[in-house]
Amino acid sequence: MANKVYPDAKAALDGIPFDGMTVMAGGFGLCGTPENLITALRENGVKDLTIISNNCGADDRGLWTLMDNHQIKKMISSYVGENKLFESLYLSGKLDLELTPQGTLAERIRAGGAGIPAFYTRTGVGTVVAEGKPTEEFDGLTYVRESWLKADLSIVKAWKGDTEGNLIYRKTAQNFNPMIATAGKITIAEVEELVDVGSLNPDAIHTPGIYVKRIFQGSDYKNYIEHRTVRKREAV
Amino acid sequence: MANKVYPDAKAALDGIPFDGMTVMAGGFGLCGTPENLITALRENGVKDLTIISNNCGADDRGLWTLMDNHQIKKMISSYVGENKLFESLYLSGKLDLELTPQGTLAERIRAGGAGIPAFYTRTGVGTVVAEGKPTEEFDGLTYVRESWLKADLSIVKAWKGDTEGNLIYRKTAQNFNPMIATAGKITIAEVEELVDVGSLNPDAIHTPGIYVKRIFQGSDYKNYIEHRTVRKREAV
Amino acid sequence: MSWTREQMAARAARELKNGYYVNLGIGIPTLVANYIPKDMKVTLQSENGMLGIGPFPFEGDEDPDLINAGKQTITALPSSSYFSSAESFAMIRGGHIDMAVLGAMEVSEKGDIANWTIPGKMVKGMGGAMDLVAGVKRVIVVMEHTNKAGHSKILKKCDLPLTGSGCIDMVITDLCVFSVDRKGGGMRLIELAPGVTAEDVKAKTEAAYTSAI
Amino acid sequence: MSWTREQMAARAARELKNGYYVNLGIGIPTLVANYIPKDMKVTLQSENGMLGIGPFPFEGDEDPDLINAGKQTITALPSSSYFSSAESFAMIRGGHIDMAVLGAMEVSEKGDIANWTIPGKMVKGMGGAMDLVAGVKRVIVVMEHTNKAGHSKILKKCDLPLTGSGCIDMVITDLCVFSVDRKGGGMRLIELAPGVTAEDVKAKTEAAYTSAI
Repeated sequence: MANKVYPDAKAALDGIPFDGMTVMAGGFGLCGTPENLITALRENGVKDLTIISNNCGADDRGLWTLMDNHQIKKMISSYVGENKLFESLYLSGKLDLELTPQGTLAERIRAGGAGIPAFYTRTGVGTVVAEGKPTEEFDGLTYVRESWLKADLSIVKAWKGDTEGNLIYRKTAQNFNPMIATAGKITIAEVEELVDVGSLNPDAIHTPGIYVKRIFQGSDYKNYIEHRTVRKREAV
Repeated sequence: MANKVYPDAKAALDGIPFDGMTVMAGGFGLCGTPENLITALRENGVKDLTIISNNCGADDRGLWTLMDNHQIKKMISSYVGENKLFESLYLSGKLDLELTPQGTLAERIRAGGAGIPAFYTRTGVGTVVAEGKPTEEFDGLTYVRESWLKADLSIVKAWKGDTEGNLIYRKTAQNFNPMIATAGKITIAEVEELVDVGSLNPDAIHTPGIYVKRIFQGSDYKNYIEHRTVRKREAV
Repeated sequence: MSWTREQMAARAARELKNGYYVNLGIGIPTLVANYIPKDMKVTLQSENGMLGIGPFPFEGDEDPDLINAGKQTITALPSSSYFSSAESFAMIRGGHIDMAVLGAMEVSEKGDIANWTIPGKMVKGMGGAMDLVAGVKRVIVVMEHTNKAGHSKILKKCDLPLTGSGCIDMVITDLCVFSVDRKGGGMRLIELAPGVTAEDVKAKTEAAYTSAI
Repeated sequence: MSWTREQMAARAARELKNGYYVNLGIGIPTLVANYIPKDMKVTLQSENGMLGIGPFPFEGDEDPDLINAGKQTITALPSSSYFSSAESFAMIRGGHIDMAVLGAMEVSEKGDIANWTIPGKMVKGMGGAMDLVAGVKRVIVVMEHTNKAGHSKILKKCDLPLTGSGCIDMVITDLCVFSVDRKGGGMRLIELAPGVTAEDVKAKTEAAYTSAI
């Protein structure tokens, strides 16, 4: 029970997936996504998934591959643009979509992990986002109430992790991963490098091991770049 | 304007204190408290303060010295035990006290910094803490609504900080400091070591510089221990 | 005959399970750490912002930046991590801590607990106690069965202001162990200290309870 | 005559102040970074979790773990810090960002903005736009004055679904600059692009506004 380390994504998923489950996945676009776990979920074939993730991958990559394999019933996201498959499935009624502002999405997930069923925010007041939700004035301004998000399974990707499940993310690959790690009934982390306890700086751990039930060292990371933008060396 | 670095606590406080202001102070007991800034506030003599801090120092130390100097009108804290001066001032009606559970206090301060005027929690339901506050059921359980806390001035203590105001705390001296840094109209940080930008690991920064308006390297840290508890070497 | 403080702590330790994350209160609960079976992995949380509490430091090794929620100097373990109070209580409130062991002044047959104040007598504050009893998955109370005046601390209804309502799962006293069904199912006597009889418990307990003995 | 995209970006840059923390949207707003005065300290925030955006990387130096909110590869500065999306939007929602420069499809004389969806035509999502307009202290819109059909994008009331209501402070178009009193005080024409007349603006603007020219 106390051993959290698994050999790979397939082993780490063992016994967990069920049709109709809710899965949260870390990542911003294709940056910091749990690539190995997404591939394993595709191979597992689990169906009717509700996926909570800021985006839904990109052509041929990431969560897009689950959508392409007809495994996703509903997405809760802030941005699904530049994704033709998504658009065609959504417009033909084969895919449900709940759009939520990016900051509200991040906070709803944090709230799910932190035992906060609802909170108030200015974001979305006066827009379709606030329709049907309670609003209230505080200090003369109107705020809308948003509710927590939780999942049956959370999948995250970190840079380094230790055998206790302590995680450190790298640069902007951190994004939604820390909150998502807290909001799943079961959280599985894949890491680029699995290290022994004592290897990580305890002041610099982003996700304490308590949140991580299973961990494995991933392999064959593609780390795709969506918009390669550079300046020329001679320009300097 | 863009230079955040000040020579000492007195200079960093210049122009900020006013009678009746609300001040948030980091620290848990005497661990991780802004010692230099508390001393400078005492020397400044500013009166009728509302202080938001988990505790109120200890005999002769920390915020206790402001209380002893009759500068505090009200405390918002989770625990003020083992503090005879506090007890006598409170019982004689010379000091106001708003007790709030420690986790609710931490979250209310975070909410103040994060633009969240209110949130729901299970903590305190069915107790005096929930009296007079709205309650509501979510998923069959009752939750109480708590509101944000903000301050005119936040004072925090970090281990290392750079000239941009990026802060790193050490071990359990982190405690309330990161949230408090976000919830003041003006936040002043004192650090044990002030370093150049580029010296801190950008993945390990606890408080991004945006929250810190003024920073200085403190001096003469006492780092008091309240309960020195040890085991004997020969016991091993 | 009855259990000593050490024996009560040892009894509470028997509720631990491999892999548990646990928060121990001040007093007898702190002693529970001494009774964690050697082959069991239990991680202790300190609500001031740490997972993985180690033993007390050797003399001279005290670090003012490393204390527990009782403000005692402690040490870290290789697996330890530090975090803010907001993160610490997100962990507690969010139900991520498996078990808390706490002291109490009174408990009720409904699973209520009072352990933070005596009106008119004490100005201290609840610290993290209300968050712990509201958020932790399983709450074990360890306390003396009766107060100094000999009156039962296990009541039909608490007299003192509550720390939490319907939130405890077990009470371990010097005399016995009660399980509590916090969803309104009441208390059940499940174990007696050596030499203590069911009649002894009955005489010293105000609360109603069923018995499995 | 009117302002080019670059000139509009340069005009927006004149709203910057020393020490500002700023979020720049995609499109013309991104160009504002090129017009920050050399002697001014402005820190750029990226809502995916970074403070202190540097220039685009040299060819071959791209890091997949280092992107901006437009998913472009970027670089860091010595003063940079990284944090989670929850922390990033706490920063935005909590009013800690001094200024945001954003594009728009429509704005209204009440300070409303619509820039995230065209019903029946586009399934994209609002990303962080609703959070930015609701939370940032000062919101500057930079956009063409009219749409491709030549119709005013500065309206009495937005036709498209709103991104935020009463939340913008300035509109910079290819023709002119309006200040907006988001507390209900309406729009005021404060500047014309070279060669553009007040009558040109009048003819191409549906919204009511006062003029300071």
